[in-house]
Amino acid sequence: MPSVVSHLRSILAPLCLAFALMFAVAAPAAAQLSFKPTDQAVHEDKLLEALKAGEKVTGRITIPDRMAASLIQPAGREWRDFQRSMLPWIGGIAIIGMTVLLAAFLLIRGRIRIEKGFSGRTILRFASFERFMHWVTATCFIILGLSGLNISFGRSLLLPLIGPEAFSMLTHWGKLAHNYLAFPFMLGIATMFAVWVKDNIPSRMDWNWIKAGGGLLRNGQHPPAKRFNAGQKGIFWMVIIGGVLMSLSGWFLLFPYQAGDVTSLQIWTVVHAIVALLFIAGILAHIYIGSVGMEGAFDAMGTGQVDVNWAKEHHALWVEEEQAKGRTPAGAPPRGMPAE
Amino acid sequence: MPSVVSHLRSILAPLCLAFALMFAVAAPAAAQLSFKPTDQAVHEDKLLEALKAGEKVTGRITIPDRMAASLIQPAGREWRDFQRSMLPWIGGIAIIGMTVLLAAFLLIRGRIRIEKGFSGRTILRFASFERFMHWVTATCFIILGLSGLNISFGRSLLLPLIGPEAFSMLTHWGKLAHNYLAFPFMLGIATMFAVWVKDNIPSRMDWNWIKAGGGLLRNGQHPPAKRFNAGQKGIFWMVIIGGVLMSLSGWFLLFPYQAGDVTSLQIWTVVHAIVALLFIAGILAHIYIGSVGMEGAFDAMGTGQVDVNWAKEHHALWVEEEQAKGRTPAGAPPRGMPAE
Amino acid sequence: MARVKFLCDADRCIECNACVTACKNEHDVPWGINRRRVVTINDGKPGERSVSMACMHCTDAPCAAVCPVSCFYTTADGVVLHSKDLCIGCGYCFYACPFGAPQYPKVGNFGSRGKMDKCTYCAGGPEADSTPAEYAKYGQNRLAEGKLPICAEMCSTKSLLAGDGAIIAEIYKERVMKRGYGSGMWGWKTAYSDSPTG
Amino acid sequence: MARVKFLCDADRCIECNACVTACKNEHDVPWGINRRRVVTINDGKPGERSVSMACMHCTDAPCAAVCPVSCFYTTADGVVLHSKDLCIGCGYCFYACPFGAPQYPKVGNFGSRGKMDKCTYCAGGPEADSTPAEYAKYGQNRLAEGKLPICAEMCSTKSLLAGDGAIIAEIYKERVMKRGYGSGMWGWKTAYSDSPTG
Repeated sequence: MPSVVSHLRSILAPLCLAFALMFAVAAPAAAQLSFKPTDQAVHEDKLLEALKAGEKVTGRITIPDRMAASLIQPAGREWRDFQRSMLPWIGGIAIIGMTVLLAAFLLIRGRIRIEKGFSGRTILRFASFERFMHWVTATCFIILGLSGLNISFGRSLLLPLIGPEAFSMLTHWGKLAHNYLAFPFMLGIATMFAVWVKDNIPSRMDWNWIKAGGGLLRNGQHPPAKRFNAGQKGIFWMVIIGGVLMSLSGWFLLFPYQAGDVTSLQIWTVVHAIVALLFIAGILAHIYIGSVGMEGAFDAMGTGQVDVNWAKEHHALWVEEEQAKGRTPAGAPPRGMPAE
Repeated sequence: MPSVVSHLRSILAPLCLAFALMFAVAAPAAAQLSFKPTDQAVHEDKLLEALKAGEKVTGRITIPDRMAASLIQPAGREWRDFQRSMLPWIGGIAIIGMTVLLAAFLLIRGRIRIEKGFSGRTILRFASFERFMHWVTATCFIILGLSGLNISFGRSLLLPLIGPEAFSMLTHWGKLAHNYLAFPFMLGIATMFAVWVKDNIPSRMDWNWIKAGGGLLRNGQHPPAKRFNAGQKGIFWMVIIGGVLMSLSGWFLLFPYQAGDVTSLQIWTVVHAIVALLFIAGILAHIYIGSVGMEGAFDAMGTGQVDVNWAKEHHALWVEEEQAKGRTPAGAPPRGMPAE
Repeated sequence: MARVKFLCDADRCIECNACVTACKNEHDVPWGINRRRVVTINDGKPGERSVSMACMHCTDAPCAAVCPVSCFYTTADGVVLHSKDLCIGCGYCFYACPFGAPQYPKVGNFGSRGKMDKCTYCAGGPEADSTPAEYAKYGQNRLAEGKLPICAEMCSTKSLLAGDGAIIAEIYKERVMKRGYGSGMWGWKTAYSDSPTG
Repeated sequence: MARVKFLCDADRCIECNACVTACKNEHDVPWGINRRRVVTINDGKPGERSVSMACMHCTDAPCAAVCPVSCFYTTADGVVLHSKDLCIGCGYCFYACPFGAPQYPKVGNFGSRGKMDKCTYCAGGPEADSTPAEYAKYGQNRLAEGKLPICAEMCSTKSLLAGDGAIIAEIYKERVMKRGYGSGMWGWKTAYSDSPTG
């Protein structure tokens, strides 16, 4: 028996070796024969699932347009959702919300009067260049704002009223205006910054002004302020920061694909749209307070001359400074006032 | 030592088996891996060399036009050579050769006269239906012949004279005439056969007529003949056989691809062209003898009435037969003869 | 005709670019615009696949959803077309399109890119069928002549299929069954929100 | 441009018939006429080869030699064209052509087949270049636009080559050198009486 076992072993050992060799040799051939593309298949579903947010399925392309190498960009759907679902909410809340807020404010607080009434004497608050700068920028802003709102909401609000041809032509001209007025607007923002930044550095005084509610909430309270009070400084910095963000994001939309591919354009349009809506809401408040909301305020950007009483109530320290410089109020004839 | 050998054998035997098995398994895989298309490559040159005359390199095609399955047909080149090289020689020899022959005959033998001169009395040789049949067929033949010659030689002879547009239009109308006149021509051939075959059965008498040279070579010799002598019988059978060959070959050209593919069309055009040229040459001789070549002969197909002297000289037995039937020569007024 | 679709079977595409050439030729598409393109992923690596991609004529098309001037419309066959007369070239459709289909003749100078151009499924545009005006703006209208898009008609491996969505999906499913694998109907789920092969 | 030719590398042809489709589409070739076709020899057997064949634009073209009205002419590029105004539809060119290139719109009725039609190497006809009259009779004149024949441009495997005869022969020779075999430049010797690969 042992001999049989030994014999069997002596047979089996080389057999096993031979078989091992056989498989070693035949394996690549067999692999070749049984090659299943499925083993190495690229499944679209898996590829898409593996993508991180904002990523694209990208490959190689033989045409010069490198962006065409992006095969599928699922982010397009999120951008679409932002445009069609989120943006109307943001726009609605920001613009309609601000309008309601201002209407309520007007209703409750009423117009903020000059407590002591018009003195009839005025003092120069904004030089002609400053006013020019303001109104150029403001005009640009209004056209940019309206044409921008038209791009986002005109399809729902205006298109049904005037029909596709008229609406398309209007939007086309609006787009051109938007593109070209962007440049004077950017120039205006830069000039405003240069001219007014020195008067808009925040200080401790601003904190007191804010704590006192800026004198807006109650009559007869006028926290002291230099040339610009904290509220105006807020508007200034909103305009500067908002303007820079709009300029930056707009620049990349004006010159597409300079900063990247479609993903960056998607991001910049989102930034542009959100900042724009907040900006517009803020400027609505600015327009309100500078016109309907406060007696005597419009003159500052209208004629440039504000009533001395208005100036003393809102910018007591600035009037003192001006007088110290020898810039006395002009002896203008008494202004025609309401019999109050 | 024997134990070692035995041991070695016991190792080697299964090893060999294993290796054999390995090769058996791996062989197809290896064949797959080392597949060289060149081993089984189809070489165009070899394919073309292996072709027999008239064969084509043919495969499978997925469009409905089955003839398109022929990939290369080298026979086209031979057909071209026939058209451009051989056909002008055949045509030249047949037609110019026959014309020269007839001119020489006229020069040497002169016009064959009625020895006894015009009798002034005539006998009906061809009834009006026979003459109608003859002339319809003859007219068709002339137009068919001319338009056919134009297809083969017009390009060289006529095109340089009248320019491509006029020549193309002429050839186009010629082709239409050729196609449509084929039918009355075929009808004419068939009718001629039906009407005249009984008088054209060859007999021993024809042999004597031929031995005597038909009386054409020397004056005063007139071997007896019934209605048609051997010469006329020859013309008859040439017309019948030629007509059938022309009709058959022409039919396949009129309705291409009914009888086969391009190869059969090549053959039929060659048959059509060669038979046509010989036919034309033969008919030239027929025209000669029936007009310029023999005094009194044209009347047979012209008025149908031949002079009795002409009839007796050329168709002595037929005149006797006619008189036996009681068909006496018409007492026509003496014919205006030259003063000979 | 039912709802027409495109289907690219990437397991068959040999990246010959004949679809690209055929499309450019059929519609006289100007330099720089490619209504169709072939993208190769994993180039030179295991699992390399090429996909011919153009406008997929999506159900509930994103381009139509975001267009500020609403210049898109969907035909009875499910083909997504647009009016170049209305288009203002703003680029929004390109941002929203998952497949990069919209193309513009110009890039740059103050965002004026010219009228958007994209695959029409060889179905022209809003102009009267097969008129020179339609050809000049949108190319051949093969659908009006009863023909399918030239890209798919010419595909040498029939990797790219065009026609009734139900039929071409059926063809693809049969292929997958027969060969035992399939890398997916590229873009199908994204475009049509369904996936017949699961 | 030098002498242009066609070259079909049968070792590459996958019988996709895109060349056939492209040609029919480019020139609006009517039903029943195929200016180009793909023939498969040894179908399903070892040594199967497919060859895309059309007019080879022969040197000393047989069609031109046998035409009864001499309606053929050869352009400066070596393209063999014909005038449909002069053609009488006799069929002689078809009998002589080694490649079965000439096609006729009709077959039968008393041999009136209509004007012959064949591959123009996408070079139109005797009419003024790229005119509607030329298009109606002969199809697109791509050569006049600086483009090569659409069949070869669209060939997915670049089996069918068109262009300067010297250059495409060189390409073929390089291929044969590289892959180590070649079944021949189909029809080349018959058409051009030379054979660069010996």
